[in-house]
Amino acid sequence: MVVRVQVEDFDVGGELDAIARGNPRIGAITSFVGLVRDMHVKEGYHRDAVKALTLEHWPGVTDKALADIEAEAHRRWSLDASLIVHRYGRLEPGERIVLVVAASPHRDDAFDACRFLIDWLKTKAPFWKVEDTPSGEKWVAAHGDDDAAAKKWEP
Amino acid sequence: MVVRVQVEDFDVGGELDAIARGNPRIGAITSFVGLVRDMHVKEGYHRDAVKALTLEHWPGVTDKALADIEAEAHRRWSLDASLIVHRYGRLEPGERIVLVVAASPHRDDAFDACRFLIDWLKTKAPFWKVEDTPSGEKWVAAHGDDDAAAKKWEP
Amino acid sequence: MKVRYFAWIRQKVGVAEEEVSPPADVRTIQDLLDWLARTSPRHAEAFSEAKVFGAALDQAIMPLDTPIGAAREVAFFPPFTGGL
Amino acid sequence: MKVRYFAWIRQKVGVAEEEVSPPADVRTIQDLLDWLARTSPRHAEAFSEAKVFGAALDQAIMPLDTPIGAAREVAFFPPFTGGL
Repeated sequence: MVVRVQVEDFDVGGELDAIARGNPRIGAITSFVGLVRDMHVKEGYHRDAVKALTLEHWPGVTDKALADIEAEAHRRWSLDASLIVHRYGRLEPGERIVLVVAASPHRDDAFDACRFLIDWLKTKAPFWKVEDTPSGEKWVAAHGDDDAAAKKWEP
Repeated sequence: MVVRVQVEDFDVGGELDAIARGNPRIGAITSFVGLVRDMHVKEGYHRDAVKALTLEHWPGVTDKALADIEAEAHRRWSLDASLIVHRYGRLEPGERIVLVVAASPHRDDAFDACRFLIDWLKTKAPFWKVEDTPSGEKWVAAHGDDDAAAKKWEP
Repeated sequence: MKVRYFAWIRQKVGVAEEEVSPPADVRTIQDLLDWLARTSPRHAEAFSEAKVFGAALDQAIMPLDTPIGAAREVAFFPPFTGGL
Repeated sequence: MKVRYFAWIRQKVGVAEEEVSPPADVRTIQDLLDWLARTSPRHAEAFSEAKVFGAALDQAIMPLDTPIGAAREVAFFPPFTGGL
């Protein structure tokens, strides 16, 4: 169980290697990488070109929120290891924003836990995004889709 | 859409970088890495230590089977890129066996497609595994679980 | 009592945090929000948005009808939008 | 006609492939399998396992009741066990 909130980019291959090293119980590693897109498409009609986005977070609180989400994943699934790395600051299209990894003896646990981690992270960790678009700064609104995705994991 | 069947190990980070490079539509990359475990647990009671396993495949046919599975994933989900790399030959505990990657604008497609790829691969691509155990060579039997996992994607 | 603002709420109010001394009849987080909205036109505009705010007392997220009690810090923020 | 064997079927039969000339009444893949089982004790043992075999005609997977027709290669294999 590791959580990091940082400005710097991360090394996906290195993180995945490290997570399984020395634990031959692990048979399945599922990972998710979120990238900055060059386009914001809302509801299928509203499109904004995105020059960059800036992620703000709540230092001190974010780490605890992510650790709580990770602990919940370990309660729900049989996991040998997990990792959340989330960047903040200014990011351009193509840059990595977030890495979520779940490792388990079997793939069902790894897949479910990985998806749970990113779904809950989006609605339960204090990050906010503002997009730099040709028509100025635009704060990203929360998506109903994300709430629905998070809700599907409610007991 | 890329498929590779090879003896050599693969570089997960490099593959994930390559898959998104130059395509700023991609917002979500889901990947799955399968590793050799040091223990074979069947039905929760039968356990064998595994010193190594050897993967056999059907040259010529395997590539086509994997490409068909990938094409089916692209028909079902909105994917910008996908990758299957599967090793064969002798592999020891902790070694990587398989990498499956799906990249999409949104995470739902990437997650579903990635899981579909590994589920179908297990039952529809001509690979066979034999384990080197303290009590001799043991061919791995197909799991009912894997059939069930593959079936859940049937139309 | 310290009040903190995040994201576009901070931008509209114009400061990241401020010390305030609300009157005794400000009991809940919602009371504080209503009272803050009357302290300046910027506050009024920031809090006029028809969005659902989140709030936290001493860094623990709480519903708006929660009594502030002895909390030393109240935070206001828009819904979270992390991830990809 | 060429017959190919994979995995433990190959180990039990003892060869990876062989040329065979079955009689005319061998029409389907299942017929061929039954006929092969009678060609040697090794074949008999390989094909006695109560497992479900897969088979392919000219590298296309087919049910066992498929007529062999003009296929030049028939393959027999145990269920696939790739992935992790």
